[in-house]
Amino acid sequence: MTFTPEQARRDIPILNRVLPNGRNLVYLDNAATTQKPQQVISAISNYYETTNSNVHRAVHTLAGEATDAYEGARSKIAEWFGIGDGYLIFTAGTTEAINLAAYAWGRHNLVAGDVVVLTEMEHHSDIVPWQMLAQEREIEIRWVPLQVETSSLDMEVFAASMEGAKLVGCIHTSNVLGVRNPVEEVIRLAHSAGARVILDAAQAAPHDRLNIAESGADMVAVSAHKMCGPTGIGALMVNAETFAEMQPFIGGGDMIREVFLDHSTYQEGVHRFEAGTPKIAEAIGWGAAIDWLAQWDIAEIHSHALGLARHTAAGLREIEGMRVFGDHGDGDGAVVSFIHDKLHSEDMAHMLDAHGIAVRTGHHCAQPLLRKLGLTSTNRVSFYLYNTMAEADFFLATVRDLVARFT
Amino acid sequence: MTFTPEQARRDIPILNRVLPNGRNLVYLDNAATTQKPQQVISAISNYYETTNSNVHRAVHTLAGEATDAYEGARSKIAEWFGIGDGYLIFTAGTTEAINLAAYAWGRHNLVAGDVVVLTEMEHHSDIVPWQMLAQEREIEIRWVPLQVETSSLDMEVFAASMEGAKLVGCIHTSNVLGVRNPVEEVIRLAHSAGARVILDAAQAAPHDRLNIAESGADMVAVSAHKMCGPTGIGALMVNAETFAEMQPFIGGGDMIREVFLDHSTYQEGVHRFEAGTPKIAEAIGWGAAIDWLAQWDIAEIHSHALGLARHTAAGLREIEGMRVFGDHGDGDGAVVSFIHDKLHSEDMAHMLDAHGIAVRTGHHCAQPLLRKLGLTSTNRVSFYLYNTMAEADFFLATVRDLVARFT
Amino acid sequence: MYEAGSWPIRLQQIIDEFSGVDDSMERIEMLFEYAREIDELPMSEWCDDTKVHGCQSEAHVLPMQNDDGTFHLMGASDAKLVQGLMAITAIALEGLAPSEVAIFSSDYASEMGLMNALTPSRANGFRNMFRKVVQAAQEMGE
Amino acid sequence: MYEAGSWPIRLQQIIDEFSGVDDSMERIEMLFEYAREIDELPMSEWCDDTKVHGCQSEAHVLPMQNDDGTFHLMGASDAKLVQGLMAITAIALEGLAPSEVAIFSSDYASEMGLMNALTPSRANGFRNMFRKVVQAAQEMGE
Ligand SMILES: Cc1ncc(COP(=O)(O)O)c(C=O)c1O
Ligand SMILES: Cc1ncc(COP(=O)(O)O)c(C=O)c1O
Repeated sequence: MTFTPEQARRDIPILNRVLPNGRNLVYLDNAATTQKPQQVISAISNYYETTNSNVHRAVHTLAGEATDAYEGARSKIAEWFGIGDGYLIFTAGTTEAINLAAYAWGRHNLVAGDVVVLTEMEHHSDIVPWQMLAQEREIEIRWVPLQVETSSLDMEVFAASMEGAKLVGCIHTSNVLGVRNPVEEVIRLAHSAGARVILDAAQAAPHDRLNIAESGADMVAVSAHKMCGPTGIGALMVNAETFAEMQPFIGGGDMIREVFLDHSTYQEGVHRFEAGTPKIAEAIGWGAAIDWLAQWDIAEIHSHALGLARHTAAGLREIEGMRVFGDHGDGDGAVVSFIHDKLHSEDMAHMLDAHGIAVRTGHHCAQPLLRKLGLTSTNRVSFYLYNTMAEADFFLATVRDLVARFT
Repeated sequence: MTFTPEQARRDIPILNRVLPNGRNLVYLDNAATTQKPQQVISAISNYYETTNSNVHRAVHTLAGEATDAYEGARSKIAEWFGIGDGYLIFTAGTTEAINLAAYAWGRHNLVAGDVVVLTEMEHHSDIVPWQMLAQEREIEIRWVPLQVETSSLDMEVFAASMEGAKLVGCIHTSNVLGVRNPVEEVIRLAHSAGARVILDAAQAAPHDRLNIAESGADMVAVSAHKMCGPTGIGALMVNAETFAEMQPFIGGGDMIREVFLDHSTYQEGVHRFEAGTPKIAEAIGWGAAIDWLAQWDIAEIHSHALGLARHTAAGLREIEGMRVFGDHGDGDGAVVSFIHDKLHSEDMAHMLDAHGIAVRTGHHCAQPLLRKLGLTSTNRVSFYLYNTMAEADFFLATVRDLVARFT
Repeated sequence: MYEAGSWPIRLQQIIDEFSGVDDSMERIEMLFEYAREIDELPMSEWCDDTKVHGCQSEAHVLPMQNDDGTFHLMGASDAKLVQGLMAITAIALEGLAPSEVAIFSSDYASEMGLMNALTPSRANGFRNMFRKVVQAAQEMGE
Repeated sequence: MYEAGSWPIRLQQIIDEFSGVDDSMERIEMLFEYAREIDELPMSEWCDDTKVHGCQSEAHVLPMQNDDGTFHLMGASDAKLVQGLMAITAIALEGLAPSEVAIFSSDYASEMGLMNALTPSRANGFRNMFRKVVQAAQEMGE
């Protein structure tokens, strides 16, 4: 089906929302979370209205149906991202996925003196779990610098940092700058140094099917809610070699084979890492989101959203006193961070909100990156498939007007 | 409002389900997971249709509304269970809640040689996390025996085990036997020995508001899906002293105060333990479940369900060759485990399913308990507010008929 | 190769028999009937080697060869349903060359409509049982 | 005690003024106007002691006493909206006895409809600012 944003909009109830201040919602905070089509909402309702049951262990019809729906969602999502369903572990989101990597892989494969390489572009989710581990274990964290002028990683320092590295954590696409990092090069360099790679693909997954097996990435973390799926679910996808090196993290029902008083034995496969009643409705909702997105070519979705970002960045750059980040190359995210030198980001955000426009403001969970830019806060607009050129233009006109009136 | 099961049923769409085999659904697997009223399903849909946004950090209307809804749900749930909302940490469920206790409290307060006391009645969720910790740290686990004849814990051994104990993990109400343990006595004995207590209240919470602050329990774990709430959410509720002893577990956005390259500082309060985008729709759905249950007196709900369990247990006991567990005293759960000496539990479950009756079969994630009973599997029926005497009678008639025909 | 469309005659008859029945209770009873037809492995011979893992029930199989070298399956379970499925498997494979068993398709169970009548853990148990049998047949061939 | 129904006259006027306005843009502009009315704390005096934590903006307050011992608040923020709220707070508290400030209710912000106009993190910042001011007033009394 040829992609048009109007068609996508029609499926999303919240986009008709009139806010309490009488304004129509203009939702430009998609990098924080995306809106949900009726198809996803109905998949969840439907599950609860017709199929709800605990999964895996019971001998009754509902349990069988619920298990099929849940495991079917896993297969669908894994296939979408190009990895076997035996290697997709459901988590609560990207954050828990990276923590799973740090606990289940990191704590069983990294020892004192080992080196973890991270970049200054990382989201807190890909910093704090490794800091916690580093503190516990006296692991060295090396930082690949962000080059502010080009909004890019210093790949020379990256290459030089590989000496002795055991793990590289890299944000696939920056949630602040929109920059897509050269992950192919990152993986190549890391692997030739014998290091494993974890990609934070929270911002990439909504725009790119990732082809995980082909990419060679060892671990990839994603969140459903950033790609029109429900809250409360995400995944860590892991290749076979890394999977074999992981040890149980969360203990409890469903992940065990046998429990004795003095020891237990564990399941093989993904269930080893999924203890307790799973995120059943959430997985099914995520599967429905994939079905919905799969109606179109993801490349068309991406180029539409990126087009809006480019248009917006260009428009913002024409405003005096405005600093705009990122250069929105072909693979980059549809995210535009900006800051006006006379209008504080919070004032800007409140005034945009008074016009119905939802943007994000603050450090975007990337304080080291912001610090490198010499800032504590930016405004950020981020686009997705259901945003339109008219919305981008309304946003630009509003910003121009506010700057004119208040500076 | 006076409680009647008919009224509760009217709100629950799935109870009208006709199964593929043409039978009406008779859902008696409530200890595994409960069914959802329209009010809960709509609260989730509504959230996605009108309010969906990421919470806590943004300066726009939706973010404010979503945060209010999410944090409002936390307050409501905390109030329901009789604890301050500053002490309710959202998790994915009971299993993750107990793991949070083991990681955030256990790993920072227990050292080699310390003693953890558990009971033979525990669910795997309250066994495996402590075994994993014990293995890591050379911690001693002491087991309080189940007395099979009386379906009760040996409280003399319990008292004797307190010497040197640092933590007691106890299942509040057994998911296999229905037995409610003397948790007041457990807490009293543990506290006088200086040990903290964690209660696995997964089965108690659907029937009892728990009065956590009053009870004196240090940590209490519950799951939303067992009390008409959605999948993917639960909580660990913690008293102030224990809370102060906990250290961060999952690292990432939202739980930090400041992130530097070489270290980070953390938030105070519950957010310290909730990294990443939270389970927003799930919390709101759980809040709606509490509102729905709160229409009635929880004691009436419990006594209705327990009445069905007693009736069923009595009926089953009249069948020759049937072994029935638990004695269904006043505070006990509405759970009846049974096993026929000539009809294998799996055959029984399949034949009941052929009549539309959903029961659970297996080890119920409590292998040590089953082993103590000398079994590998039982059948289990479990009742909740929307079950009726007619369903219990249909179940009994079916079992009688099957036993007559196939033994 | 034995697979959908080219099953042994006796198995095809059983498939047809099951396909003709809609009532789930009736299908269960039919399985119970078949359960009697297996060459039952006495409980005294149940051991770790014969055990099928991943079943809720105790299930044991002993794949062997008849005097003429053809395949024969003994088995038993404390759950009749499981034993019924085993029995149908035994009938299907009886008298085939081990090399034929080694590449026998397991699809007959779903074709009989048993896989969705069965729960996932049961289906899992069936798959483990079938894999054990096929593996034994492969080893006979070696 | 100053609380809903018994606010200082000048504060009551401000509350009425805000309550009369529906348009959110207009309310923001009013806050911007008030921002100018504060006794502005020069940036050179911003320090850890004056800093209000939990704001996205830099916000600083310096609670002090006039010559007659009554309360006075200096403050500033790089966000005008925050400074506007501070200014209204300063007006509300100006000339009160520190002991009166120490038990002043923070409810005026919600009564003005500012708390829901504000985002949670902003509301949080407001609460932290107010708490800092009240605490200082308590210490003055000691
Ligand atoms: C007593 C008990 N504890 C713990 C659990 C685990 O709960 P969940 O699967 O929601 O994590 C259950 C339910 O399966 C239970 O019945
Ligand atoms: C790049 C990046 N990584 C990680 C995350 C964390 O994802 P979640 O909050 O869903 O765990 C986000 C989103 O906030 C993100 O943008």
